[in-house]
Amino acid sequence: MMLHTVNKSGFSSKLLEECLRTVQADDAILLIEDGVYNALKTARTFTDQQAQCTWYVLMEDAKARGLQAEHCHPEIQWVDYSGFVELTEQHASICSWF
Amino acid sequence: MMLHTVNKSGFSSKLLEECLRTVQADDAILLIEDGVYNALKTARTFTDQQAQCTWYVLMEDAKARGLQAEHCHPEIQWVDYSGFVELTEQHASICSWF
Amino acid sequence: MSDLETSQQDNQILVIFRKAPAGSAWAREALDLALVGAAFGQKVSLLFMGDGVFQLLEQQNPKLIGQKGTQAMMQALPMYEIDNLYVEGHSLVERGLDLEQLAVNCQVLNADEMPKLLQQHQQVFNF
Amino acid sequence: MSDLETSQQDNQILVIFRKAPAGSAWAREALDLALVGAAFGQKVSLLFMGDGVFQLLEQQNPKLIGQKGTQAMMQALPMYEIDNLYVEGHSLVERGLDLEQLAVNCQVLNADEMPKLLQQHQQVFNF
Amino acid sequence: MNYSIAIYGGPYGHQASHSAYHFAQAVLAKGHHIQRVFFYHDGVYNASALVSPPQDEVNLPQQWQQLANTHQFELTVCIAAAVRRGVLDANEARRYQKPAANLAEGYQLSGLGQLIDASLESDRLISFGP
Amino acid sequence: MNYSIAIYGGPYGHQASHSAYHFAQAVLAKGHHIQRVFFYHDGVYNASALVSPPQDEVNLPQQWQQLANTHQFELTVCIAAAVRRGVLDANEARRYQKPAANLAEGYQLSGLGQLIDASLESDRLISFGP
Repeated sequence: MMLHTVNKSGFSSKLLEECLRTVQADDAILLIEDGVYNALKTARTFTDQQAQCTWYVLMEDAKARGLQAEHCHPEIQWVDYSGFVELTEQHASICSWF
Repeated sequence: MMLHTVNKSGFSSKLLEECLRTVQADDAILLIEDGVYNALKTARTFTDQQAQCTWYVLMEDAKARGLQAEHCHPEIQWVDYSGFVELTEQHASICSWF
Repeated sequence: MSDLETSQQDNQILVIFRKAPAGSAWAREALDLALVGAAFGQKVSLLFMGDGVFQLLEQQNPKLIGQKGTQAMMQALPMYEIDNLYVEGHSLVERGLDLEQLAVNCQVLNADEMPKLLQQHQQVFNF
Repeated sequence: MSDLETSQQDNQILVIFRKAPAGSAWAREALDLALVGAAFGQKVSLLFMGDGVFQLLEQQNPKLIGQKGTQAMMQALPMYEIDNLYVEGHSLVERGLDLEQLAVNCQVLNADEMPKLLQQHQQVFNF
Repeated sequence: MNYSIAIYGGPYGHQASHSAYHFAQAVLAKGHHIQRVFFYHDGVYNASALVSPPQDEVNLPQQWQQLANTHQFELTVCIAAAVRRGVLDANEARRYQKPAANLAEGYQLSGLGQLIDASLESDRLISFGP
Repeated sequence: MNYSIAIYGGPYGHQASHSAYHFAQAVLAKGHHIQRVFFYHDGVYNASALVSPPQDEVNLPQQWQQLANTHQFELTVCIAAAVRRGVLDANEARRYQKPAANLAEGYQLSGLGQLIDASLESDRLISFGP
């Protein structure tokens, strides 16, 4: 059980694709910073891999950038920094993708 | 007539794709730094767009990274830093992609 | 595209915004450069493409992450006589963005118009 | 993959190299961390994936651009008892690289083995 | 739980150090302990005493100092990464015969081993990169 | 011809400033003139007098100084980008009440207008980014 944080937009970088090749079913992915753009419905990486693990997006980063929940994949859960800390409590190992 | 320099690998970044959407037929593209990996035959962006303009790769950067001419698209010309300067002499405007 | 065709002599500086707005200082520092260029009496145009189009989104709230954002500077552009704002249509479509979601009025450029825009400026700053 | 199955207890630190070697300081500083980890008595494994696989290419000549490169440090790995070197097969295939073009012996990992490798290390440093 | 945080991005160019700061605040708000914040790669620029943002922007080096002081955790800067990038304490300034030191108060230069140590001694180590 | 060069990447983390230096040497070798090298964004870190690389690595801030001195061109650092990142001359150190200055000899802090000016006055302006 591992928590992966991803901080780059999949529209300009292939970082999330690399991350997904290391993820297993009980892992969690948290989209932070410019990684929150991967939560958009138009970001295809999520759709391709959605069943694989649990996805989260950091609310502060998403709202700072003007992302609206209605434009994002509904399966991705929104968490704030407090929820971010809870995810790190629940996962013993954290892998940061940047 | 514009010279475009590109410094990121197309295997991890979409920078070169963005550059190509702004290029016209009499422009030149020079691959520098990690951009030299785009000269590899396995980098697909070149093949898709090869007729569009003239391509160069910076020799020092390519050799520093162990790239061999035999693994690169033969249509891409190798230039050293002196040739880089000549390209900037020939093109009044330079657009750096990074 | 009559704008693009006729204004060739006047356009001096093009600043391209390609990076997402809040993750780095690029958007702010590119905008600083545009404003200084205008203050120096240059005719400055802005082009948003790639993740730079996200800079145009409305309802951004950068205070949530301790940033000032670029919204105030963007609103000040007309005061600096920076009126030529362009956005690449391809980048909008790829990200599923409509013009109504943008906080700023921009002219949408199609594939043919993109190279023309670059060629007609004497200097391109590409961030 | 018997290595991956049996060594779960011993593997403490995994350092992932994902960035191309010469364009930035990442490769050098990631390698520094791996060596220090080993000097601290930790069992350290290295994984090369993405553009990080270019770090393994033979005939690199970083002096041409005024750099020291990582070749000498890579050769010193056995002295630090860093013997578990892995490379992602997908990244090699995507870049058209054969094992013969690599200067360093690495175990090639397939898609199933990648998540396993990460899970079996207590700490992952991902550069 | 006991957390350590690694920061690899500078104070102004990238969001990394800001995200780390927000995360640290949330960690402390939940009653956890922070053991060490470790600055590596371009993250060492966070430790400069000379960073001078405009008054309406945050001074991140200072905010880290205050948080570390209040909650008694270490701000450790990789010495090798720092001297290469021009972040020096008085000792290193002498060693390299430089006219000044610029390491901010509350930060200490130390070896990369302190990052390894953090990974071993803390319950959680999380990294923020550029 | 008359060249100016803009540098947006730091001296150690990225290749940008190294590439710019090699390019500058090649420009001069061809008999061209360099008017100004302008440091912006994280490029301002190149202007730190405190950068202390190991003896077998290049000291880029120093090499730029020597090249600029020999060939009489300007090393201009964006003042706004620099003070935010902690690169100060004596004046700015006083203004912000900082204990030290760290701008290397041969470099000068100035406004971003100097980059616009370079784009107007030079025959060629080329940028190197991270």
